[in-house]
Amino acid sequence: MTQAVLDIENLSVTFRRGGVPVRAVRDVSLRMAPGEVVGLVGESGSGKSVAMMSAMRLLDEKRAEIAAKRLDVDGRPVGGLGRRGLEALRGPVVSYIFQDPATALNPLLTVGWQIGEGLRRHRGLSREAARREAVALLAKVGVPAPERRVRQFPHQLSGGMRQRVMIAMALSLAPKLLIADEPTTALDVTVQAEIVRLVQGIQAAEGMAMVWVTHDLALLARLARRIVVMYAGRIVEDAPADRLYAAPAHPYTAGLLASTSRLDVAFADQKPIPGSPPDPALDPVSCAFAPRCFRASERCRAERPELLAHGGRRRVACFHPLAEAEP
Amino acid sequence: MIRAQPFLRRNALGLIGLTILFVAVACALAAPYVAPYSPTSISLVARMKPPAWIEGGSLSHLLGTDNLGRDILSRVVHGARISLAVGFAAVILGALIGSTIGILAGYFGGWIDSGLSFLIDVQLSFPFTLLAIFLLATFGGGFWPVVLVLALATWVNYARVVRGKVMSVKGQDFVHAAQTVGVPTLGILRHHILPNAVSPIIVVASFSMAQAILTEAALSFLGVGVDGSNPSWGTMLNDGRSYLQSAWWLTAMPGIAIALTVLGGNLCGDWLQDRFDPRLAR
Amino acid sequence: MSRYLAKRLFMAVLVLFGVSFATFIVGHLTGDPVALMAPENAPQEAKDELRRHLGLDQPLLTQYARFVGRALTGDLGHSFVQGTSVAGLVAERLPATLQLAFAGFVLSLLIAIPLGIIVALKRNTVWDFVVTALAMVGQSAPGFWIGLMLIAVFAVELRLLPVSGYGGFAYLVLPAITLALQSAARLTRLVRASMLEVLGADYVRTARSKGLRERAVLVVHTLRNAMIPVVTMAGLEFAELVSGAFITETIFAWPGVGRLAVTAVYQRDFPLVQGVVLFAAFAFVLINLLVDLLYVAIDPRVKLA
Amino acid sequence: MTSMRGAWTRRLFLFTSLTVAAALGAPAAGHAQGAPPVVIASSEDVISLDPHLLDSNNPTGSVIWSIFDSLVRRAPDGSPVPRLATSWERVDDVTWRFKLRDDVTFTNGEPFNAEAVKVNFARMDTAPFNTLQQLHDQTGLKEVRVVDDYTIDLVTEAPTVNMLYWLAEAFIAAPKYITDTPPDEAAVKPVGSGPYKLGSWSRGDRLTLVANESYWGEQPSAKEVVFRAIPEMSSRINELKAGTVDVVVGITPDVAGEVTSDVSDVVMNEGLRKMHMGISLNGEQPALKDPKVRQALNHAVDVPLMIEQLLGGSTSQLTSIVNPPNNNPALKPFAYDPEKAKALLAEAGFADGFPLTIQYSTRFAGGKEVSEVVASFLEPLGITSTIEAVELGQFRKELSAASLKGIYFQGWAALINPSVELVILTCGHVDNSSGYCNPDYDKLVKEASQTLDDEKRKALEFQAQEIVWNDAPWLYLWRLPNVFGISKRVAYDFRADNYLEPYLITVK
Repeated sequence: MTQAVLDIENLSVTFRRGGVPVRAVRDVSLRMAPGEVVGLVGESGSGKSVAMMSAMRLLDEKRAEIAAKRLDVDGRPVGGLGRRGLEALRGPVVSYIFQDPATALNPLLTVGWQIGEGLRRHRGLSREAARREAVALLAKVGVPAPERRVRQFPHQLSGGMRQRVMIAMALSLAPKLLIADEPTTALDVTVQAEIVRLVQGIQAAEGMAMVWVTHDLALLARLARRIVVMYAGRIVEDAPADRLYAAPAHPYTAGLLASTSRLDVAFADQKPIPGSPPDPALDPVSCAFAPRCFRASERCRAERPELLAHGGRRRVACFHPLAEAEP
Repeated sequence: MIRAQPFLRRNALGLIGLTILFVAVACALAAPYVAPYSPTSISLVARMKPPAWIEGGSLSHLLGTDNLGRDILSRVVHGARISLAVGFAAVILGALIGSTIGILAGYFGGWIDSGLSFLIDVQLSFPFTLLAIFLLATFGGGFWPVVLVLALATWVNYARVVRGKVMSVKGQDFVHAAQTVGVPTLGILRHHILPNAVSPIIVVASFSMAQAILTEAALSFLGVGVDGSNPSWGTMLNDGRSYLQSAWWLTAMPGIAIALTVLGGNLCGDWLQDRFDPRLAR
Repeated sequence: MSRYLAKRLFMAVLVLFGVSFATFIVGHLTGDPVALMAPENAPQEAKDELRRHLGLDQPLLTQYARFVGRALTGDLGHSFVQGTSVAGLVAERLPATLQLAFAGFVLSLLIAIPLGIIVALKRNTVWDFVVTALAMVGQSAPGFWIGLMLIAVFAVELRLLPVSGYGGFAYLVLPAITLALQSAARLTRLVRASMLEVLGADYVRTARSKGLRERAVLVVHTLRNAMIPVVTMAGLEFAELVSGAFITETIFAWPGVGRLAVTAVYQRDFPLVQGVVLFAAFAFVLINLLVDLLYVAIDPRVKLA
Repeated sequence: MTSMRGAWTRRLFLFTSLTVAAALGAPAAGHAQGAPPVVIASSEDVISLDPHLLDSNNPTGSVIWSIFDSLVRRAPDGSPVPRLATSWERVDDVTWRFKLRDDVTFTNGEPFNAEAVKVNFARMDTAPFNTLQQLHDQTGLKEVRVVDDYTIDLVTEAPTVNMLYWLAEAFIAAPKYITDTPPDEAAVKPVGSGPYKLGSWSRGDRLTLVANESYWGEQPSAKEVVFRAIPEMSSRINELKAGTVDVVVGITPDVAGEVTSDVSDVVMNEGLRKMHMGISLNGEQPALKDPKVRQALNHAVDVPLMIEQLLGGSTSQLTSIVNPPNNNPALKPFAYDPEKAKALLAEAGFADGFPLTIQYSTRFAGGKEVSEVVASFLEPLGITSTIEAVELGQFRKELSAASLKGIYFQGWAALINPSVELVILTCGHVDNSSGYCNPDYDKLVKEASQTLDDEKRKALEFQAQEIVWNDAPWLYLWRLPNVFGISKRVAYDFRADNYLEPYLITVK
């Protein structure tokens, strides 16, 4: 088996706030092969961003406690890396596209500077060379007049433009793994589609592995081959995209699909999932989804289902899966 | 998402501040019952007695006596009345003036806003201490003049914060809705705009309270403070300043009272600011 | 850019007019300078003649118009009490005031910025708690108390520094510290708060995600952004130091504009009071203009404003 | 002025170029070689060096007194001593003749002579100088006649006993210089003939005097004298203790104990200003019209205790409204006797007391304490006091209008001149702020001021003193004590009127 680009085993992230621990990510295990594209889905607060950020150790570790049996990126145990090691990892090996380009870009620096910074740090480029490279990258992500744009500041660009800058920044060092954290939620619908196409095209061309974090299942349909669903800090289902769409195994996934705006489903038929996600400060021994689940049994309320193989390439954490296991 | 400081500690500081202010207010209200002596009863033969724990002091005057033989504890307790009254009165008056101007400027905009903003600019360019001395030296000190001057100095803070808040609220849907269904302007101001401006006003008020007490002390130092039969802490501080080296307790006791109360006000201000709106400009 | 500046300048001039008018009115509606200037037993005719001599018998608006007209040529009139030109008196005191204000300001920045940054980086540690508490207390203690205490300890007990007066470096130390401590207390808290806000900003995380060195993250992506509110506040602090060091100047017998102003107020020396207030307002407006310019230099977003 | 402006613009330039080192390294005040200068610290700045704008005894008066000469010097006991005039006589009732020194030149080389006196006296009688210079008003001077170069006659409208007194404060500047120089410049560059000339003056900070080598009299012991303005009293005392100041003026008696140290001593003397609580006869409390009530007030307050406790025993009670040595020795202070006070009040029909407002201004230190203590003494009589601080300008206005509310802390007439001291309490006098009016008294005072025979005049004055003392328009307190600090390295005999004469300071 080839070396995994991302290998997480039993990752837990706990925030401490005024003495009450909040477990944002619980016991998450995920392994990604090079070049693989994974869609990570869940409601906000489900721990998907936190899990991805901990893979890069971007969380404020004064407040976040990270525990994992294994947390490897490209074969390097991230948990044991010192400051130097982390700096070497971030950028060339794994990079991150943040959700809101309006706040994720430094307002006081030109976009050229911000794109070129990583190149200068990791490739030792001169200021001038970095600028030229930034122009090329901007051109690659479809920014018109890149020569002029590199000298501009974030506030002089439109939202879509800024997100392209973020993407150019993330791509600048040709990472092996790209984490795109809801890169389109802050954008207009028309721009969203362009950005999705852009990232998709680049991924296809460069062949890096990619995690696309979103709460929008529909969006992932044409992006990801594999979809991982998280709920209340845990992975509840992990399945190939075609099979998940065709026959969701976990009731929550089914609920998500039903509530998703799909062009082929009439508005009236879209059903929101009743209830709301549990308080992350609580640590139930039961299935966290049980209170909202129409299939929940006594067992669900007394015991927590493990994430287990459910047929060949599928994992589900449910005592009463909807879809039968396939070979 | 995640707060900058642990929840408990933030509240702890606020609670400390509230406790200090509460004790000060309680002292002020219950002064005649708390104070062992009258704050003005003079005994020329018992002058400059040090606090009880210093050699020469006695338990009958816990914090010692002043240059006219008056009991300092009693004076500090009674002083809370004047100092806090100055603080509260200045805060209320300043808040009234400032909020009104802020609301008018923010809500109506246009030339009213320009005019009032200009007034704010002029006021801000005035060296405040000089203005205060100037007014008080010309019209004479006393309780109300000092309150008036302090209010004059602080209204700008309210006006600026309230104006900003009102401008942001004004654009929101429920205000438009109220306007379209014909709610009169005064009603909109009272029921929709004012409630939203309350939290910034309270934050500014607690900082202003602290500032007012401190400024009153400074004005007393310059000889233009509140001066009457009953002492304010600032007056006591000023009266005792010639004895700084021979009888430090004359200034230390009111000084500590001022510092603590101001600390209380500032802690509350910080706390409220965190709670209401972390980004609210000071 | 030039339009922005022109607008600011226009506002500044307008504000100065407002200030001068307000001072003028307040000053003239109250009290009779002649009653204070003449000795207790001067005869009435002499007082009337003095009033005429000083132009105080003219209508208010005439007096104001004359004042503005002269002020535009740099002539702020003559001090009633000292008999010499107000501009000259203010100019004479200006070096001492600027020297003290500048020393206090630099000292305050030297304390507040590093301390605020360190405390922000070490937040929620003992250091943070101690420094924040000290700053709180520093902000709560009356300034003259601090000044008198410094004199008692360093000048009288230890005899390390002169008690008061104006002279070489040694004379500057205590008053500058007195001024700096209070302003530093306020600024430290502001720097800390601002640093914390910026450290939690998304773009700092972005910078880290690029694998930048921690020092680069701090220097390039944090400090400059955190300094924006500090610049405004520091500008106000400096203006306050220039125009508001009355108490410190009094305690330390520092021959600055602040003391000149206080004396002038007590003596009802209208032209001098007017001159000093105008000077202070001018300094304030000027410093704020400089702050605006500084903004343009550090914050590219301001150019659009 | 221009050179000064140049200096500050240069300094300003240093600042704007942001050279911190240059800004902090401003040069220390230079010292002459030899003995260090004698440093005198006062609370106030020197205001003006125009000899005719003298408005306070110290420090402005002390400096002008050092740079300029007058015809007559006022000795500490008030008696006249020759200065620029060598002798004087009365030619007739309204003419005084003065013989002048013929060996005096001003520091700019101009000679001193009768014409110089005439020029200076003429200048004093014009605005703005005539509000501060009282020679003409107080003496009725109407003509200055030059007899010859060194003889001059002063002619007054009516006979006056005050000529020599006021001449002591009529200073003579170089006549041509003072006439030709704009007042602005004359006020900063004085030219006189006194024992010192101006060295340098940095306003608000320090003024340096250096000995005038061509002075006609004896050379002073202190070759260089520095007047420093240090507004904060504790700072002045601290400087003295630190050895950086030699003479401190303006210390309140209650901290006198803090002045003594291994390098400094405290000197106290009884001043001349007669401190009292003025009793406003026409104020809001009609009870005060009754002399019995006013006497009761005087009996109710334990003045000796106040002097002992508040003033450290540094002064003594008033025994008359006229300063020694001209007081009527038969008069005795009202004894502290609360019972008698009560009885007097009852006699006047106020057995239950009345409300009273006590006012004070910032003019005299301790006004607040004194008011508070007096109030506490009046309380047992049923007199309930409200204490009010009044802003100085307002206070003075109300003094002139005799419109203060009840009783008020005030001090009058820091001088030794019975005629001036008595006239203050005549009907309608501008300084008669209690509104006291007794025609018998007025008659005696007027008669005395026109009586040239010393013995007869004294008898009339004694009579007047007795009347007013028992009518008690004041609650009599004490003579304002002067407290000075002096370093052990110099010696000086302080005057009661607060003038300092640096040329009489001896450096040990």
